[in-house]
Amino acid sequence: MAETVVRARSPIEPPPPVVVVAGWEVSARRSSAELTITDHTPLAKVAVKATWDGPVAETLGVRFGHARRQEWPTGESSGSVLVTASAPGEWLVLAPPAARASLVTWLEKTTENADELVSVIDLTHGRALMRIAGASSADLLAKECGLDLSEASCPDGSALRSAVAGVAADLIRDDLGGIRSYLVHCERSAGQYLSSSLLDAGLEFGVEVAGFELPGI
Amino acid sequence: MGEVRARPDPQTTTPAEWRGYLYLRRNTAGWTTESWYHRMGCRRYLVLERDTTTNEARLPASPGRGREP
Amino acid sequence: MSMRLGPQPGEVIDRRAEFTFSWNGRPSPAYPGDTIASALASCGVRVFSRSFKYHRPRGLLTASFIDPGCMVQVGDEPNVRGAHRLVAPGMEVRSQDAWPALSLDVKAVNELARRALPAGFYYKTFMSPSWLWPAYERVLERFAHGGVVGGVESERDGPARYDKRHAHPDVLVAGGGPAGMAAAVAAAGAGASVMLVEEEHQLGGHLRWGGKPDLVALHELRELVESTPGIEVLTDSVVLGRYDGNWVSVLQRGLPHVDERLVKARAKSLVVAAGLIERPYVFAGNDVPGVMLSTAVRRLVNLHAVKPGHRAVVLTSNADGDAAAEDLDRVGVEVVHVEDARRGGDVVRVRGRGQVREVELGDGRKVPCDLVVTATGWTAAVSLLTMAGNRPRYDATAARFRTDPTMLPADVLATGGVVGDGTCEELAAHGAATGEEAARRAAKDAAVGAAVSPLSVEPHPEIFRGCTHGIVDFSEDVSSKDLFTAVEEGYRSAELAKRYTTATMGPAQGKLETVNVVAIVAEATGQTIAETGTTTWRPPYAPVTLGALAGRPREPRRLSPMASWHERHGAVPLLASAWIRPDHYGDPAGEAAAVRDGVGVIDVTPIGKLDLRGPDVARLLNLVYVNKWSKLEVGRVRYGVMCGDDGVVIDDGVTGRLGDEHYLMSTTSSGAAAVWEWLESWLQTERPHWQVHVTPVTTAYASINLAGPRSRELLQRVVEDIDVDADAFPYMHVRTGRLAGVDGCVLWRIGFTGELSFELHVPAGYGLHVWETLLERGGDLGVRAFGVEAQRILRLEKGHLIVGQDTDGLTKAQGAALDGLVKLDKEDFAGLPELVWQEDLPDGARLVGLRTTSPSLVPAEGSQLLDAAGLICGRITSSRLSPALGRSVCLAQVDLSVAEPGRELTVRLVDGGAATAVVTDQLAQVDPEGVRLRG
Amino acid sequence: MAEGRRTRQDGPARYSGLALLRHGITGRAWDRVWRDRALEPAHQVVIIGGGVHGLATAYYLARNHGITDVAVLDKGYLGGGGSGRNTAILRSNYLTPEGVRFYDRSLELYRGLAADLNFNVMFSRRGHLTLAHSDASLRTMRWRAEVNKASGVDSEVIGPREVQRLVPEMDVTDQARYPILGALYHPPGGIVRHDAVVWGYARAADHLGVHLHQDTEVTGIDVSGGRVTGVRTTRGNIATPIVVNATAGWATTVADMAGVRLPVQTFPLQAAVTEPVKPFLRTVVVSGSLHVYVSQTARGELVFGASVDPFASYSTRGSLEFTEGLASHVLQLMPSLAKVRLLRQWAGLCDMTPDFAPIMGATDVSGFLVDVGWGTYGFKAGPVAGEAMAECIATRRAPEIISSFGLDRFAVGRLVGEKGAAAVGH
Repeated sequence: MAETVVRARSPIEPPPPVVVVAGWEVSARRSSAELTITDHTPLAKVAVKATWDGPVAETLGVRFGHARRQEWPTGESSGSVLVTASAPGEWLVLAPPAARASLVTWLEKTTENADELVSVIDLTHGRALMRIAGASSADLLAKECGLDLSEASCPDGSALRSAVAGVAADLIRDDLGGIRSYLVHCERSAGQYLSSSLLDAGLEFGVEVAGFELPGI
Repeated sequence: MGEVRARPDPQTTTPAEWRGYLYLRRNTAGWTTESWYHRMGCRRYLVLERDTTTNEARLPASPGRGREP
Repeated sequence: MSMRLGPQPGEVIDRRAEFTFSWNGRPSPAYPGDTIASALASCGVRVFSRSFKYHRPRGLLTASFIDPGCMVQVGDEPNVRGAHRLVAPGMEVRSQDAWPALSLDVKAVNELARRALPAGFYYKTFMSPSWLWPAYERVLERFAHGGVVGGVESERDGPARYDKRHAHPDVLVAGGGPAGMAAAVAAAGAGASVMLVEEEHQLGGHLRWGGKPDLVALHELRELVESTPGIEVLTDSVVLGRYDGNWVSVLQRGLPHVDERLVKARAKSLVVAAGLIERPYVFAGNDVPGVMLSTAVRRLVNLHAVKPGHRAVVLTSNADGDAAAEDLDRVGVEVVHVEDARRGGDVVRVRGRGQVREVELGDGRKVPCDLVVTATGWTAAVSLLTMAGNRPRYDATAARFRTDPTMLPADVLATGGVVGDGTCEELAAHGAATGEEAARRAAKDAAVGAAVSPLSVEPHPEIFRGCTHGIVDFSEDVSSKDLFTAVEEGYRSAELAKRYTTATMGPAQGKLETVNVVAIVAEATGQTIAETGTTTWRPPYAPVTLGALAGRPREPRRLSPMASWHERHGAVPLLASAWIRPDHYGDPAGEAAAVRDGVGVIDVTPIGKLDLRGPDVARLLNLVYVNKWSKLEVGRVRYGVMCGDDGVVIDDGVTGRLGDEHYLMSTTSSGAAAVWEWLESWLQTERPHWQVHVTPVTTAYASINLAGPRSRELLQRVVEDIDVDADAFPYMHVRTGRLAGVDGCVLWRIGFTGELSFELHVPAGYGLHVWETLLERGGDLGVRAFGVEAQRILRLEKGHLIVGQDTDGLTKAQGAALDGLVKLDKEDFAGLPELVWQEDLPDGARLVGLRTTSPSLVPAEGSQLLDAAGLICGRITSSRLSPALGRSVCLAQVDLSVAEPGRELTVRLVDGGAATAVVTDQLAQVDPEGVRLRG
Repeated sequence: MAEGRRTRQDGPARYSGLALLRHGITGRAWDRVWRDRALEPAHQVVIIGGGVHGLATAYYLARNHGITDVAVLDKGYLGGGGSGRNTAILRSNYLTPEGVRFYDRSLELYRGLAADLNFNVMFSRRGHLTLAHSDASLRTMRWRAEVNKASGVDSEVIGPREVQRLVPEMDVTDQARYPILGALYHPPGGIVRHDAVVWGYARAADHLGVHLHQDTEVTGIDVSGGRVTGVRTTRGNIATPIVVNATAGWATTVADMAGVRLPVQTFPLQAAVTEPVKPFLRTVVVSGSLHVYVSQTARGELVFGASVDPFASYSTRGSLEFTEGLASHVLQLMPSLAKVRLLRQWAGLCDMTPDFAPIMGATDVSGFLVDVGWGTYGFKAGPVAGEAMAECIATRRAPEIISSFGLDRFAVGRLVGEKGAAAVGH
């Protein structure tokens, strides 16, 4: 049968102009604003579940409350992998969109011999993911989230879970080139709401939308 | 989730015992042991001690999940 | 005539930029820095409002935020504090509560009937004839004291007026007086992050209206605050409350982006430096315009360069009273007499209506004047401390309630006037020591408890009421006579007397009145003030707008990947918990018919989905469902019902087995979250040794139900690697594969609608693609999108129940007609014992099908059913007109006694009429044998 | 009513407009509203809890059954508990026939209370609106309305336009996040001055010979051979064969003293009041899905309440979350109130039962009666509960009107159907 071009769509409406990147409709906007929000939903997101202190935790090497960026392990894809642990016994691993399948395989392989129950679940389509970047990103989040985001209690590489604008969300401090930045993700259906809320909260800081660019992580 | 209480064995329980488990609470005014679900956070059931007159909370002497030993 | 003075050393007005605003329509001049009240006072205005009950003229009393005399309406904003709000060019200010005008108020006739209208008079009259009471009510309502609320137009679309933010300071200092400023500087110096909050427009507290030395100290302290890093200063902001966990709410005003912002601060240490509030003196005529507190006079003169009057008499019992007299004298107000309470001096009464005409002194002398200043003592602003559980004690030496800092919780400290007295240096020193200690505690420093040496206490005469009766609560118009009467009548505790007279219930919330009330109740009962005690101060410390508390609207909405399509195609939205779903696309009956005759697609994404993995999943399913799961093979799906341990039905859905240890469970859309927590609670607390991973994947998939006799035909056009023939993919089976070019899809063959149907779970990002593909490829089959309403019709024709609609909070499995499903021989499952016992119960309600005798009649859902005796014996839970049958179909909950098929019942119609209906043999009215969905 | 009139004649001076004038002119003092008494060593009946329930029980015992050897004990001041902390909303549009009949009797008594007690409790018939924001809640409203009508109670489901006619400030537009699809309208509903109800009952009971004791905390209940023999208090002991537990949030702590366990949990119910603004809201407005109810007093204050706190507690400090949620929900309904200022927040303790229905009458301990489990509905039920408890004590059997509210229903698993549609309703 005639193959139609299959396009994936984020729950967050991309502001025009819209282009397709790695099979996802994303906004082509670029912004030089001090504070930006970018829809990173196209990233591959794979969850791993196991005991919080078992062999899998050992293998992934990331403790609850932390996130660690590492080079793409199998070398078959560009960009890096971000392993996050926002809750005990739960990891979410982020990688460039194209790496989705190989990421699942890699995670299944690296954990298959652990003698404990391990689940590797592809949640790429189950989460809405945003990146807030800019010096005032913590101030923006402070309007919607009760966590203490100070350097002392939430340094780069922290992974937390809390209510953001009233929805359960994971929060990962992931600075880019010395610029304060956070990844925020929630279950997909609330993505549009969360993104609008954050943009609304960011008005006073002059926040702007920037489109997704590869590799994205 | 409220006061930690034991679920009787459904095979041997009596109506009185079972409905006691369903409906009766100590409703202590003071320190009491409770099970809490961390909905917006780690999504785990935690056992906490709380003074119901002040809402001051603390971890029990033997912390743990549920009534796990 | 202008009462504006020449430049004053500490003035806060900018004389270079005069502008005008309007007062009751009259243009009036003002300077930047003026409050509404100071600007009006500078124009000679003395009457700002009328009192609540007797509509007596009222002027300035405290010239501060809590001044009960000048609550005004500014534009559409009611109850604005005229002595705090800075006046702005063009501002439209009106007086409240006066009718027809401030100068002439007809309600003032109450003054004449005053003696017959004591506190609580309304409890004693208007009782008969009872039919007249509503008329009296209207009259009482006319006296409601306050401004008017803005128009009915929604502000939702307007610009953001309010918002919120969180803060996590190590130390939060409430109060920017000398002690507070010093505490902030010291805490920051010790490395703490500090938030310093001051209610007024500048830091400094009472230093601002003090003399030369005070002003010098003021500037030094401000310098320090500005030059010390790590202090965030919030002026024109007020700490509203202290809550469990040291959450401190702060209202911040005067911001560029919003009118008001609620700052929710979690302070590691809270330092309360809220200072002192001057207390009015109770005597006859103490509410006549021109009677002011010493601090009011000093604010007017020194901050706003306004002359409070021409001829003054000052009643003083402390240094501030003396200073007020000196200030007045310095700026050319004739101080005709200073009455010293410390030497037994007293004021008996003030005469005059619109303004003070004459004052009668303790020795009987009558002195003409237009200004009477009182300085009779202080009330410590201990609200925040009482909110932290502290009980301030009455200290007769200081003639005020004070807090003993050593009695406070570790994360709350106090300094300044709430603790004691002292020179500016002493206050600053105590503040600094307290600030350092606060920083140490915030840092969990080992050396905690380095005791702060206490502040001394200056002896102060205990003066509350003179030898005459006067107003105690100025906002509520309650006099000391009223309190005496209340006590005599038997309302003998401070609490009862307050409730009976409504003293302290007004906008000042007792900050001005409470101590006088307690003192006067003590006097009336013959108890000491300490015995009479004080009351708990409830939050908020200062009134706060609903807008600020609400902040920006934040109401999560959940949307399916196809939401945009529904919107484009005219779907009528249906709010189901947080989800916005298509109720229908204009023609629910037609949509239902399309499904019965051809094929339709419905977006069922909100259906809860849980990914279950692990060796013990089957045991878990056996435990939470009433039916058996141990024998479910890979590739099969099964319908299940969940009960609570009380046997009440809580949820239902189908669960499919995708692999040996991999299942996909579906739940009702509204129950998704609860079921997830229900499973977790069993796994974490009751069966912790079981190995199961539960992962919610509700929105990882877009769920599309493809239903109708031609659904298979349409499906065949989009599947690629799945054989969907009847025998290859039978009813109640599951398959996974590739749909319209999308991998990883899960297909269930189930039939909620009663038709041949397939539930397609598609990776959400591709949901819209697959949805549009189906509609495009099925054009020639007449495929049609149908909404929730059509689905309701279809499932009702088929007799499929909806948990929560056809069941209620007491419906056990048998009551939902699920007896066949329940397997009482399982050794355990949630609700087992109750369901076993239910078997032997002769009564209870039961779900039945109902056929109305008149086919076209569709009784409203909720209609009551009556038995032969005319008693309620049930209700209709679901009812629709069935397009397939051309008649109404109903489900009902009825008493077991009338549940047998063929039983005729009376339906009580909404309009009060009656109809008859008969209990049907089974719930399903269309295709009871299930031929269509198995086709 | 006849004997009521008689007893008042030999009581002290009646309240009336004329009396006010007379006292105003002569300056003569009013009679004490109730008397302070010495604690007697024995009473025929001891009622624990000096709130509207305890006082009403005492009043009806004396007035309807001539039993005046009654003491009412309160650990604080009269009406200092739930009676002085509730939002004083009255209605009878319940879900079950037994609930409707019960609360309708209460409303009837409230309507006549001012005349009956010669104390103006300021009952104000406002009409009561329960808003429906979803078709599910609209269905429940219909269900309630139909049960009400079948029981002869004035109650009807109305549409958004009628809602706006009753409350012009209401946002009935469909872009509202919580669109108003309709409402259950209950014209007889209204508000009353809660303190006045307490004081009126106290005054009338006192005049009929009942002893009222404030600041008298019960420290123990004597039980021997399965029978109550007396109570111990901080001011001395009282021998008595009958003890009534009417202590709301403290119900279980008092019941424990008698060795009786109750299916009751104590939850705080928070409320708040705004500064007065000119009257604009005649109707009582309730939104179940938004967990908020609003009314405006004759003084112009807006009184707000919510559903109980999410977890059991005896703390009445109140929370910030409550005021935030309350404000945002009120503004969802009436956006034009954004500039109205919240003045005071407080909390009361509610004795919640598993089925949202009260527990009234006998217990396993003979002579120990309970009038508890009132949850958020206690104030509405004060008069009828007092009347029924009085009859229960006098006739030694539960009157028909409370027959379904017995403690034994939990052991046999026959809960009351108010739980049927467990939506908040005030």
